Amino acid sequence: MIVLSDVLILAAILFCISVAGIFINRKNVIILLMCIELMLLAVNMNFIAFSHFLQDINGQVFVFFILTVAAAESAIGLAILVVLFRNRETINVQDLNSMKG
Amino acid sequence: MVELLVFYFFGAVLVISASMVVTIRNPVFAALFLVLCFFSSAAIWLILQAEFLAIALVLVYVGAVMVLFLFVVMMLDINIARLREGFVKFLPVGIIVALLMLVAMSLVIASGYFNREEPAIQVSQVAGYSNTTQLGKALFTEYLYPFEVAGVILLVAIIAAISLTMRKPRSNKTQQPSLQVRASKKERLRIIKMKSEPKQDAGG
Amino acid sequence: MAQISNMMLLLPEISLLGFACLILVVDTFSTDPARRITYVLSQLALVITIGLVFYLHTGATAFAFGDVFISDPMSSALKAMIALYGLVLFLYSFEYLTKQGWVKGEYFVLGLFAILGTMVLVSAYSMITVYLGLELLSLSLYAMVAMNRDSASASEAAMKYFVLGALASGMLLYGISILYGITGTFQLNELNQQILQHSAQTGLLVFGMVFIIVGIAFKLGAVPFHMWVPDVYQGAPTAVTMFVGSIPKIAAFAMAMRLLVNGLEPLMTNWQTILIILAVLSMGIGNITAIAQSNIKRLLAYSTIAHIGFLLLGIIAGSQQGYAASMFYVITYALMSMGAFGVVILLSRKDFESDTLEDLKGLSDRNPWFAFIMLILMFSLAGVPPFVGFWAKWFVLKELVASGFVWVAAAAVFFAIIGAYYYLRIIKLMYFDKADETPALEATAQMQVVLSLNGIALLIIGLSPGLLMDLCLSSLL
Amino acid sequence: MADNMESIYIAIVLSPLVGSIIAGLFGKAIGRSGAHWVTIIGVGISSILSLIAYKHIVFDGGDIFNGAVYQWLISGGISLEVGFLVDRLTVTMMVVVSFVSWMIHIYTIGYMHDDPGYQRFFSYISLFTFSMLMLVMSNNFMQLFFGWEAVGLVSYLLIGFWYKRESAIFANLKAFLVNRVGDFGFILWVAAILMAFNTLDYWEVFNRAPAQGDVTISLFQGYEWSLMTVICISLFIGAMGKSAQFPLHVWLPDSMEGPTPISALIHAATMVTAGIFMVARMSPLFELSETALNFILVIGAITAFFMGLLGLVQNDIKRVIAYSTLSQLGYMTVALGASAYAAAIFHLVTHAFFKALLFLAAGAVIIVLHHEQDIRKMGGLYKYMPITWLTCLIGALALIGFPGFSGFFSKDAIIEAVHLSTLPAADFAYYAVMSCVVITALYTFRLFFLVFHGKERMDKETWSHLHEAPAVVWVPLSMLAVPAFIIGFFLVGPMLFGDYYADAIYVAPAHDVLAEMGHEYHGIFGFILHAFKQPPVYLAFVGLFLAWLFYIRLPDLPKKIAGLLRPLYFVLVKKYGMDEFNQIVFAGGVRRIGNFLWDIGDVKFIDGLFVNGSALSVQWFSGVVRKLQSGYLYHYAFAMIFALLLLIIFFVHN
Amino acid sequence: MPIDLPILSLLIWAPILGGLWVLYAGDKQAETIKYLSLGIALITFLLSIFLYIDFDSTTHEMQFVEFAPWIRAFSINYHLGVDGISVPLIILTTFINLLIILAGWEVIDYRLSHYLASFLILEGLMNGVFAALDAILFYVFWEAMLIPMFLIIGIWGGPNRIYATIKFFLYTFMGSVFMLVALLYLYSQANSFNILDLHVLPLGELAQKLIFVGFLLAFAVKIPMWPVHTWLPDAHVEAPTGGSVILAAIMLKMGGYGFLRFSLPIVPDASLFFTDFMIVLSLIAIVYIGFVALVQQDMKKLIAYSSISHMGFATLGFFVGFSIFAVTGSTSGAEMAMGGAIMQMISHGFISGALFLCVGVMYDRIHSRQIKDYGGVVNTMPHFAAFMMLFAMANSGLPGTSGFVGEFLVILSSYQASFWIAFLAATILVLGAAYNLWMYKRVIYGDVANEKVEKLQDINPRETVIMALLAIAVLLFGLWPAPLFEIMDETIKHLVTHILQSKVI
Repeated sequence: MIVLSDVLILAAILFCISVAGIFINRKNVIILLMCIELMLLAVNMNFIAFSHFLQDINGQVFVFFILTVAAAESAIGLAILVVLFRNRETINVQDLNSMKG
Repeated sequence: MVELLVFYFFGAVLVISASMVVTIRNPVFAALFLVLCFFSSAAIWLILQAEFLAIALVLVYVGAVMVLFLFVVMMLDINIARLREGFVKFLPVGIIVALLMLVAMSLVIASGYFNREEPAIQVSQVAGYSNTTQLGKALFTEYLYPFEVAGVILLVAIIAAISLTMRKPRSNKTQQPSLQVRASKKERLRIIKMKSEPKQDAGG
Repeated sequence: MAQISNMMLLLPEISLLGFACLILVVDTFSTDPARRITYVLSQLALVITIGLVFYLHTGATAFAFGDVFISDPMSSALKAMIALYGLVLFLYSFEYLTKQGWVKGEYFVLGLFAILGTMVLVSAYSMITVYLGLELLSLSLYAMVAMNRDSASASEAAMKYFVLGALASGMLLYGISILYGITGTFQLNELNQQILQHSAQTGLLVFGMVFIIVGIAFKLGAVPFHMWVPDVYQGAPTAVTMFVGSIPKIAAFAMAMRLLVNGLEPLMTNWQTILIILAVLSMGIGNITAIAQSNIKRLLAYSTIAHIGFLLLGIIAGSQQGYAASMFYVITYALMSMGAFGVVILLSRKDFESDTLEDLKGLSDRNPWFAFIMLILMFSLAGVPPFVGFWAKWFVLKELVASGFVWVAAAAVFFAIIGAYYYLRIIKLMYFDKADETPALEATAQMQVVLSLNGIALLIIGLSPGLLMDLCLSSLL
Repeated sequence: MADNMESIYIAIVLSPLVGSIIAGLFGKAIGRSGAHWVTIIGVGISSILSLIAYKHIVFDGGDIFNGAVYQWLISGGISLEVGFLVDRLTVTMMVVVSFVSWMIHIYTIGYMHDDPGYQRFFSYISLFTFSMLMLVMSNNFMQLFFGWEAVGLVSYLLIGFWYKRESAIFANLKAFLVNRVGDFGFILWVAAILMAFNTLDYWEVFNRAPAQGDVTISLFQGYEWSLMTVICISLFIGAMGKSAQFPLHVWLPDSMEGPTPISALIHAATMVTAGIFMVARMSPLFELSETALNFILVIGAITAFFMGLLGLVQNDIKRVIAYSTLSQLGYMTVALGASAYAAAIFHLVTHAFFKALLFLAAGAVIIVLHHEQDIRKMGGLYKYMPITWLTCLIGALALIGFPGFSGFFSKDAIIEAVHLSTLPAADFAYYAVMSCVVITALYTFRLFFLVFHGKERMDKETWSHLHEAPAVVWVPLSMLAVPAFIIGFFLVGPMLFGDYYADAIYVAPAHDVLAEMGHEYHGIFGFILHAFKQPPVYLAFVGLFLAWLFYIRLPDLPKKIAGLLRPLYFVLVKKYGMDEFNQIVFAGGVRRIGNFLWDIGDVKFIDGLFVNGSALSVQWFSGVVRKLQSGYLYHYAFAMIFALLLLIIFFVHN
Repeated sequence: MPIDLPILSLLIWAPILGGLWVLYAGDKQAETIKYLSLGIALITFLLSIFLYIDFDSTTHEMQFVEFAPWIRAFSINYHLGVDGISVPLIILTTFINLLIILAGWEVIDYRLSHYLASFLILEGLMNGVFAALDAILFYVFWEAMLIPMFLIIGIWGGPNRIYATIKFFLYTFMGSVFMLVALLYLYSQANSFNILDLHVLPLGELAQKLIFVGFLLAFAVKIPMWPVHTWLPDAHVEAPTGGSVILAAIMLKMGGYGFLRFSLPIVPDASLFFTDFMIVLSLIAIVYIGFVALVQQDMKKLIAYSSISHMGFATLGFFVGFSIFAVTGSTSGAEMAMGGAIMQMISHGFISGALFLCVGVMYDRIHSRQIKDYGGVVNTMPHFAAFMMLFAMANSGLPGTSGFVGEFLVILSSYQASFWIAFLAATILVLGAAYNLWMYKRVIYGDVANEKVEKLQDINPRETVIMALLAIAVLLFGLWPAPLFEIMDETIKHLVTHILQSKVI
């Protein structure tokens, strides 16, 4: 039998990987966008686990919304990425420091 | 027991592929590993009896979102060689913080309260239970309002994506609906009045 | 479920959505490069929204859609304010976009959607609606920041905003999931009840709450979740910066109120401590860093961070009056912030943002009246009476002291002193320095009128703050 | 009559003031003659009314007046008033002050004839008369302090009258500041009075004083002082400043930078004697503290002797007289210390006349010699200025105490009184004043001989134009010469041994040396004869003889003696180094402290370290914090995550 | 004057609205706005005289009370009223402002309307401070005052004006925000911002001490006390003449007024607790600053430092009363000290204002404030020299001038507390004379120092009028301070009785 905390820890691992990905990655903005997807996946995992263990459909409803939003988010993220690339000819994260201080 | 094994298997795949997403340098491979992540997650979700969402994940994400990602990756001509420089330098700090984070989170999560097994009586055991139906019912009754809002969010995404990326055509011609709609009869058809030529003398 | 009465409660949102869609269509078919119709329709949408809010305002609390939507005095008041500020924002923005020569219909459409998102958030009574409202707002804003497609800094800012925003909302979601895991509900009222029953799991609850606070703090721009603020403020087109700096702050306040007060009230002592740390850090870092800035927008960004610290103080007070104080703060702060950016817009010219401090030099010689307006704005931001900024600070401090956090109040006023310095520096530039060059200010009549009204409003509300205070108090009592 | 008298008293005080204001504010409008007429009339009214008052009180035995003119303020239930106490002591002083002042007004017409600040000068001296009258007529300590400072102010203005002269404006600043040191003691004394008696009215204080005799005050932890001693010593410090007692005497010689009439009026006749008057007025208090009386004796004796010595080596005609004044003030102080208040006042009166006379005579000489003040450049003037010579001789004889002259009576009385005093310091004082008699005679006649006799040492030009001083100058001289000569005859009996002062002066029976002397007093000639049985007269003759020897008979001798006693001579010429000492230690020290406090305390420490330091550290910190905002997305994300981690650690795992 | 005329409101709003009018009229009609401002200032001054005439000096109760709700939710009211302490200060304010308008007559040519408006608005706000009976109303006036002053120094000031004005603003702002916290704490205890309610509010000992510290920061900076005085020399030096005059003559008095209105009556036990501390600070101000003033090379700085030193007397007078009472057990000495301190404030208003005007007169002609640039001014400006002599003497506390009265009473009464307090306080007799007269000697006396001095013109009729008015005030209050004390007496009595009673819970 699966124990709830197992799933939660799996989600936590996923969460941490994605979070680490955001600040480890210093080169490619696309990877950042993927990390965000990964993070949402981790959260979704949580919700589904809880939904299952609580026997409550509401958690899955939330996941449904998160999926929707995540799709919209990645669309906008990629759009911004495209604009960025057009303006600067790079998507290197290290180059994105024209504003600081 | 099988469930558990399957869970661990897919869990392992999930973790490994997620790590690959984060660490691999080639964004195309990263995207592919992300797809793998989604697949294995979907499998786990199935175990957790979220059938609809598992399918949706595969369809929406793998089918649409990841394609979009790949499309963008391909579209942008990125110098991959440059992207590989100086990555390892920051890795240790990142890993340490991530691990600390993981420990901090796990300590809480694994503490007593969540350390429980699946409930003995499950609604899915009721005959005629359909995850999709349940979800649909909830969505269209209790969560109608959020559902509409989610719709608006998608609309915003569309507007945003279009307005950000759509450029004035440089070489190719596109339609301009505003001009098309406004086109009046006058503009389409020009009736030129011509002086009728003098009738030639028949039989001249 | 969706009874007529439910729909009635939603009328403002529905009408706004309808108008947004209408405008989207109208804009597509409009040939006017000045987008005047789009602009006028957007303003009309907001006016009608305000009207509807007033029309529906009963002073009673009502729920709709299975209690995921709430209409209470606070939401009505905030919605009215949001729509009103939207009017002003669009006016300034229209001026700016016209000056810069890239008026776009999408700006107004997205702006309306952002306002809609704010309204959803304000009326949210379930974590789901909170999340969706937040995302509707955020996504619109991300797009708006990047809207000037030819600006490298705008797209950079948008990227930073987007990534960090997504990260924050991921954290928020994680927190929501934990809370859900414990209580099994998203509905805030039930959440509140459930927490009381699960008092044994306080550790876990706090764990979830910490994530939620991060989400709120990010939206507010509280230290250390503030790092996007300066870059976005600086990089975004001024009109968008102004947008980001005003209405979303109200939304973030509402979000904090809904989640922390309506939902997590039993954990008050826990979140108070966290918020104290965030508030003190915000006031400290915000004010101190602002001193070193040379870009007005960036300076105002740090000033925003500092003000957010103050705003949090009212919530920290943990009393109805304290929340009212925060509400007062956010409403007046948004007004001041709009005015300040209005002056930046006033100074800007075609292809020239005019956003360094140097550009303010000798403003009082160039245009005494608007220098005076800016003076009011700066003193108001610094919290000097008789301007409204003083009352905002006064109100939160008063409630803070009333709740016994005298030392936090002392720290707050200490940072206010540091903060006063950079506002004074702006006044110094305008009044005590001579301009290097004196191009005439270009501004339409309506811009001048609205900016003047904006400035004078600070003085008038400052002289008679009782009305607005009563409004805030009655919204929360 | 009493009501009338009050109006008269007010008129006495106000008429010089009115004259002063008119001359001061409307000087230009009324012109030079207008200025001197208005002030002379003002002071004249004042002196005639003073004489009337004198007659009323002393001869007609009229009521002593003690009443308020108006309420100055009331605070804490204590009413401070401006009012007059006119009794025999007061009225004597009033006559002296107004009369001498009047003479000097007249004299000034001649002396200041060509000065551009003519009106101003008259305004000042009238103002001085007003202030001095306020001082002597006061019936309370607040007003006394007012007069006290007001005369200081006018003195300051007058010493610096020729404001273009660096030495003059240095001297007036010095005079004011040294006086202020005295006033410092004075005000503490007034405060102590108020604390002890809860009133500032003379009579009430005097009435309550005996009851306070045993009260003590703790100034340092564990040391109890008699309150009366503290009061009296701080009071005497005030008197020291005004009456130029050692070590606060340094301003008086310098004050000679002022015009000569001023030297006569203020720095000889009136203001400098204010301290003496004041102590006499406060006799009921001083009688309660033997410590204070001893202190006074010592200070007076030191002043009398050492300042007299300095007179020997001065070459400036006015400075010689100034040191003589110091020395004579020392005599008066000694008399006070010996509780011979009446003798002190008596000497004060005689001194006022003869010293004013001497100054005015010196002034006459100075005018005639075209503002030459160095006695080495004079000589043989008796031929040209007989009247001046005669009046000056009278003054000189009075000063050295030549039997029969006014100074003789008063000085002899003082020496006798000190001799009889039983206080521990009396012996020291006695020998000091005794030896001073020789010195006095020596320097007086050194001056007299050098100026009027011997060879004419002035330059040819001046020599050829020598003549007698004008009438406005010699008339006042003669009018002062008369009292300087004869006043002793009239006053010695009643003032020293009679009931002249009635209740105005109180002497404790144990100290009453004059009463003791009174037992042996049998008329004026008895007094003179008695004097010949005592050393002072002979000592005066010795001094006179020595002067004749040194400056007429053997003019080279002084130089030789100076050569022989070079170190002593040097010390005297340097005036014991007091000026240098003050300049370096006080003026310099204060400036150094000031600079230190400002430079280190204010600029570097408070402003530099705290104010600007905190501003700079905020700015520095701002720079540091700015660096955190690196512009890199991953740093921002890292900050968020790290903060989250910390929050979790602190709030969940606490 | 009908009693129901809202005279205090008029005193506050007439100048403010007048100032706005002037601002609206603008620079173009220079002559008109000058006369307009003068008229407004004159009317205000006359109004304040009516205040004196109608004042009932037999009671300590607030008079001319005006009351209107302002912010109902927190019972903040537009509550005005005056007692014996505020009336003289209001009259001082209106009087000095009248002179300042005159003083700027020909001197200011840059943004004249702003200049005049700033001073008029400032005047109204200052009157507000002295008349407010609601703590928040007070605070609003108190802080709002900073704005015009900030601009006055910053726009019309000297070369280092920006440093000075920002320092001034931040320094005072720093002080007052802590006062705000203290007021808010008081509200949380009393549920009222009415100052008179706060006076009778019982408070715990620790609370009192903390509140005292909060108030102290505000008032000590304003008055200013050592060691938070360093803004003052800078601000005074850099401000235009009018600004220096206002700062010295009135702004500093607000610190003193604050002590009287807030610190002492609201937290008497804490005041008692801090008495020694306050006395020591006051004495340091008197002696230390006296020394510092002595070595100043800049005339304005010298006068500024002398102001600090003189204000030391005010604070000494406020607090020494506790010690006097402890020693003597009678309130008489404390009343006298308090009266002396207030008198010192009023008189210093005239004297320091006059001295700054004197420096201004010279500065207008030679454009230097350095002592070394002058010398022998009396030769070319005899009338001016005479006035300056009077004011310098008054500043060194010469009897017969108003400068004497306060110092005299404070020294007199503090002797009852301790000999050494009086001893140190009395050093001002020497130090004060030293720095004033030394400056006078170097600037006024002597032979003509340079050709600039040679070319000086004596004061014109306008300047003469200003100087003469001040001279009259200085002499009047020096020779006959009784009317002033008559007004204050009941109030002081009541205040002293009040503060000597413990209100610890």
